[in-house]
Amino acid sequence: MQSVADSPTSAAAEINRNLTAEQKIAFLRDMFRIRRFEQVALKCYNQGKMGGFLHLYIGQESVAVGTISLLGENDHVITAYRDHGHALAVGMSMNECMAELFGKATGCSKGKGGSMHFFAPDKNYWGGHGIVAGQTPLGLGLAYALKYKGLRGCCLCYMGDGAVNQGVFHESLNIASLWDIPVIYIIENNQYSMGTSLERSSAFKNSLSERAEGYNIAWDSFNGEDIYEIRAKTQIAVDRAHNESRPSVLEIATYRYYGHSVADANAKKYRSAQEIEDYKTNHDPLRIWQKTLIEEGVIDEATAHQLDLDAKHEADEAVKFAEESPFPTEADIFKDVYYEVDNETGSGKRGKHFFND
Amino acid sequence: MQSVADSPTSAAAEINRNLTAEQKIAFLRDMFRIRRFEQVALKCYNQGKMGGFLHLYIGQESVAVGTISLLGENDHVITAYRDHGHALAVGMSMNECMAELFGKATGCSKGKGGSMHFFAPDKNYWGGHGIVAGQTPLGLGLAYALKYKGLRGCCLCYMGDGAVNQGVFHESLNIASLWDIPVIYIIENNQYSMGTSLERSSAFKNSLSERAEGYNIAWDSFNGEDIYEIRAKTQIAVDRAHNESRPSVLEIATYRYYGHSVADANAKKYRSAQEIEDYKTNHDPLRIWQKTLIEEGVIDEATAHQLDLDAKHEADEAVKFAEESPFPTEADIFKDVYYEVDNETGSGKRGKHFFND
Amino acid sequence: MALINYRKAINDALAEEIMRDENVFIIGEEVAEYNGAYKVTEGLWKRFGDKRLVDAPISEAGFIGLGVGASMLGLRPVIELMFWSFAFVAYDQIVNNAGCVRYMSGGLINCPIVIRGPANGGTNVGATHSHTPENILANVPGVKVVAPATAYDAKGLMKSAIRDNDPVFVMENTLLYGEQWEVPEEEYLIPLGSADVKREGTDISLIAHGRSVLIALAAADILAAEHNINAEVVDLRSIRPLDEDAIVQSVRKTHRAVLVDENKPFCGVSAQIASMLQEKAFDDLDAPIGRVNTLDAPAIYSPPVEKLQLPNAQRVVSKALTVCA
Amino acid sequence: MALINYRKAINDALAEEIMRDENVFIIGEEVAEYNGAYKVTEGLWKRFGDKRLVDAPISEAGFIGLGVGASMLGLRPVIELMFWSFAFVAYDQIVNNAGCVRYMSGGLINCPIVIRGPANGGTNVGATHSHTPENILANVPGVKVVAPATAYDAKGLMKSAIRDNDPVFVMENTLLYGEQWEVPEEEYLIPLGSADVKREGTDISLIAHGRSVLIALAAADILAAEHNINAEVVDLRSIRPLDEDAIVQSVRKTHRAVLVDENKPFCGVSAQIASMLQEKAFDDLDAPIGRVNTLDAPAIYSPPVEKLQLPNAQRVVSKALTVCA
Ligand SMILES: Cc1ncc(C[n+]2csc(CCOP(=O)(O)OP(=O)(O)O)c2C)c(N)n1
Ligand SMILES: Cc1ncc(C[n+]2csc(CCOP(=O)(O)OP(=O)(O)O)c2C)c(N)n1
Ligand SMILES: [Mg+2]
Ligand SMILES: [Mg+2]
Repeated sequence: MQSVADSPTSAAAEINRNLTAEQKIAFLRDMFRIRRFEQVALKCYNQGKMGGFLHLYIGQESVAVGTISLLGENDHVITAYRDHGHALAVGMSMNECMAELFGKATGCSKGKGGSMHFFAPDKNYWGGHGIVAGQTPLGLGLAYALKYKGLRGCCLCYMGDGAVNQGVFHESLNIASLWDIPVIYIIENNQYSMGTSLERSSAFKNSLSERAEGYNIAWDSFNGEDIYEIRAKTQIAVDRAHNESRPSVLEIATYRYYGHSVADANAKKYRSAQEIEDYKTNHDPLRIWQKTLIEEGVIDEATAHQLDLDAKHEADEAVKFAEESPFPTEADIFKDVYYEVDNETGSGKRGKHFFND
Repeated sequence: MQSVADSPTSAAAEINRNLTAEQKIAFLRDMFRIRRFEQVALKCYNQGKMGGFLHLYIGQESVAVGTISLLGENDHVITAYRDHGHALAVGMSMNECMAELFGKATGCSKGKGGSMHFFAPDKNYWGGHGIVAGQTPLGLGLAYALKYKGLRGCCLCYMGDGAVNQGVFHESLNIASLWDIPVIYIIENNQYSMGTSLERSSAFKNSLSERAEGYNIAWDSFNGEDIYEIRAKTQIAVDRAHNESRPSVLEIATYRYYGHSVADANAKKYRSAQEIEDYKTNHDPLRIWQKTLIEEGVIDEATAHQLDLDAKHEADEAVKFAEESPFPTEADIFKDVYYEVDNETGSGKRGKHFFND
Repeated sequence: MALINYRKAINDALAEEIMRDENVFIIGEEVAEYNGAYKVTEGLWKRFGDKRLVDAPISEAGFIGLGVGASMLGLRPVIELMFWSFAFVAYDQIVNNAGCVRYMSGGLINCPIVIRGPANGGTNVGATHSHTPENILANVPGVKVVAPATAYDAKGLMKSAIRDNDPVFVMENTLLYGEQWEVPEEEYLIPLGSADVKREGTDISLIAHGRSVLIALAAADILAAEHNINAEVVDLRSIRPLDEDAIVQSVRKTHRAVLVDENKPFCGVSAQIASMLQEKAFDDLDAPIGRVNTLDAPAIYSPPVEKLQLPNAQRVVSKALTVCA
Repeated sequence: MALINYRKAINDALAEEIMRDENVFIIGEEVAEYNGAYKVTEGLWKRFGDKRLVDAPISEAGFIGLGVGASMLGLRPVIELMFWSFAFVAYDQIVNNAGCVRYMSGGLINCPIVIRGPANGGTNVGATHSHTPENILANVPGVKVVAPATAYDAKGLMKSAIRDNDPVFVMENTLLYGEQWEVPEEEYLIPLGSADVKREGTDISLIAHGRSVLIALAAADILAAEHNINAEVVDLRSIRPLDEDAIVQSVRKTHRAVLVDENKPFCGVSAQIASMLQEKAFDDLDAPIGRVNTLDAPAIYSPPVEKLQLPNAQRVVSKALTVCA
């Protein structure tokens, strides 16, 4: 893979030219926060402090941070189970996220969702979905609702390269185009779906995003290691959504450093150590962005390092918060099933809702 | 729509050049048989002699007859619920088909399937499927089995223009291309799915079949009113399947004269009387083929008329057969559910299979 | 009260809720310009236009998922399935997204979606088009399922369903669309979770939902006329939430029960009711609870034979006689 | 006899049937090169190659439909679902194509497909990944469903499933994959439709399937040790066909029953069994039948709380004590 980090065009794109130093530094901070959060979570996972899956986003940070940095009040986000990066990028706190991983009542989903199911509707963040591509029509629906309400907005709907082969994604593409829905599908192409390489799971000519062509949807395919590039290219899709209410499909090349999930015992079998090393050394989005900012004189080595330390500290504090938080109770099992029951409305009080006895 | 009936290229295609007069006449006979069978069935339906749906194929006869005429011993056919044409084209008798419509035990599916579910595995005909696009992975599987067994064959899998928007079709396309499966998807584009025009149900650039491009599958889109054209174009796909074990998507423009089903009260609301009339007058596949054969001197008006009369007579006889046949009994309800039960194997005799009491 | 049919009762409910709440809209195949495959939405597109009545491509998973997503942002989509049988191509969206999103988000997200359409056999459309998935859907905590048996109930339940803040699935019946009942002019709601005693009786409880209620009523007539048995008919109306009290109360009175239910028997709704009753009314039962279901095979096409396959009054009568013997 | 684990028992069954019949092959996500997400197919790709072990894209509806089509032409596909929960994106293919094609064709077409994979909660993977669809699948006449509780049963049932000429769905359990049992070296089959008394007893019947059998056994130990109650444990093994005789026979002996079942309660397998028992063993029952199910909410993530949500020995014991009171 060739580095595009110093592509002059995208740095010069209007959306990037107007960035303040503060904003640029915030992107670096956000990426450090994702990485440190996950590294700490991984440690805790290995100590047996959480259950289920833990799908790490490390290596892909620029995608969530770069794309989400473009969003405004009426723009929404939804993603799959590899959702920590997006959650932190939309502004969720490490505390609520870490506590969720620990299965605590203080978690963003009260310990009911776990790693795959982070949510923050108040931040326009709709999860966190475990069924591959299951979120793709939901993203369509969010964008549909924006249009229905007459709001100028869009929905970024993230998915993996393996997810393109679920039928519901295609149904969503057709509807998006047919009805002019402002949804932007972002395929985070990290080249593997579990242990299966892109080539072994998908048939295509030049790129996955090209499938959009058959639906008359605009598409693009580009490298995701550089935030400037991501912002420049994604902004075109956001404008298209805002101005023309038309969908887009963006395929962003990226890479995950860890296995599919922490439980992926084969993480190093289906791809070579060199391949992973090459990404870490030559294409790491944090390194690349830090280098850019240093070259631009926006930041110095020490300040960057301090951002990293702060992120690490925040993650450690989040662990403390999570550890000190209580678990949900057995009675909590039956909360959050039905709105009407939780809110003790007439509807919620009539008839039997739970069949335990 | 422009008529392609006298396109000289397809008549001259090798696959057509070698046709005997007998074969050409057989195509006409087969088309008459489909049309007469359905006209008679429609009459019986309106007399209340059958239940459920009746989706008429009239207007589309050339597609089934033309494409199926190309098939050999190891080539297979599967289609949707608009299945009478394909059934007769593969060589099923009118008797078993009419009896099935009447719900009789002598029907091809013993009265269990009805209009949407004609089957004749002995003729490589695998139905007749009521769920839109539900047959598309089955066709893939039939072709997969051919390849698995090392047989040189293919599966023609028919579907409607509305069916392209079911996700499973796309999953099937990806797998077909990825694994080099000799399946040929034939989209019979009659321009409507029930009361919805092509433009209101599907987003596309130039044609539906173009969606195949995203999967790196060869595709073609052509007019279906002329058997020569159908045979010439479809043969390319059959060769591709036989020689390269590669899939194809063919979109064949056609038209249905009746409503979506006989129950379609709106048949004349969502399209103009002129539109229907134009097809009947200028694009009717039977007329066009008959004219071609007369012009070629293969047949004369009188012989053609006799073929039509014969078809009508055969259909009338089939009604007699159906009327005289017995209904399944109540006990028959429980037959054909499980192979092992029907065949009274050890497996079929152990444990309770039916929970009526 | 005016006599109106089941179809019109639903149509009225939809129209009233569309007018009442700007967030209510209808999506489905052929619901708008075509007026609905079964004409349930007749006239609504003309009255309310493209925004409120939306014709969808044949992509049930896509448009149901769209509905779930839109409901998360506060809209109140009413999705028509041309047949509930087609839910199976959208099952993941229904169970996992509509059914679980509130829970997985710790209650942060609501999903006020309605999915409605016919779920019944008896029209000779074959195995794939004759499913009655109310049992398997009601298995899912997080969703609600209702099955109105009359025009009156259909209207009242539909309006409650649309106003409910949880996903509600309404099981209609093509064989009932043309049937008439008295329906008041003034607005009314029927709450979810309340059964209805459709006929008072003392000797046996016939417990049913959907069209089976009418079969139970017909059987009750025969039992009264020919066997001097005074049957009570309890219409569940709502499967989940379920009015267990009403069921148990009836059986406490009659001491006998036959459950009538178009589901295939294995784990049908009547299995759940029987299981519940034997536990909660064990000492009240003078005889085993009988069940009458669809005969246990895929739906046969053959018109006269499909009639035999479905529950019918004669089978209910026989079963009741056994239970009362 | 060698002690081998549940995973290996299935692996052996698959290997033996692949060798025995050239039409047997395995398709699923990560089943070949990756050795299976849960390593059930470990080593098989290396041994048998690309033709017999096929890695599929994430297209369950597509590759299950493919399997159904291939089976119609005489192949015997064994489809791995990484989780049975993912069946919901392929539900139409499973129910309508695998389940109905024989019937709709009047018996002209067979569908000897096996679909297998884990169907259980307890691993904190959340609501969408913890479904136990054996009840809703067994609702469908035309399909068969088995749920082995031990390595021995898993191997014998898997081999029967593959040789069966009807669609068979095998419900495995990720929590059992690593557990060991004695398994004979010589070939054996366990027929579908035969339950197994896993522990003889006289005072109460604990009836279960899958991992719940082990919970029932643990409960039986506690009942014996602490309450002087001698419980019989009946393992259904096969849900459809169902060995009703074995169940009824046990209850005729013990006069009491508790059903243990990881399904959500509404229309769970235990509802069907309770319903059947109250009808067939009405006079034999000295007390209402009790049920122990997963607590009725979507699967919670929180690890210690999910433990409480699933059936466990303590809940079985309490229920048994109530039933024996
Ligand atoms: C319908 C469904 N099938 C299978 C799975 C199991 N699964 C979870 S993630 C995954 C791989 C997805 O890969 P990709 O879409 O590339 O995303 P990535 O993990 O690389 O971010 C699979 C097979 C699932 N969750 N849902
Ligand atoms: C999954 C599913 N959804 C909806 C239907 C109802 N339905 C049957 S045919 C049809 C229209 C199909 O149109 P098209 O694919 O163009 O085929 P045509 O009828 O024109 O041959 C619809 C909506 C169905 N059978 N299955
Ligand atoms: Mg990937
Ligand atoms: Mg069409």
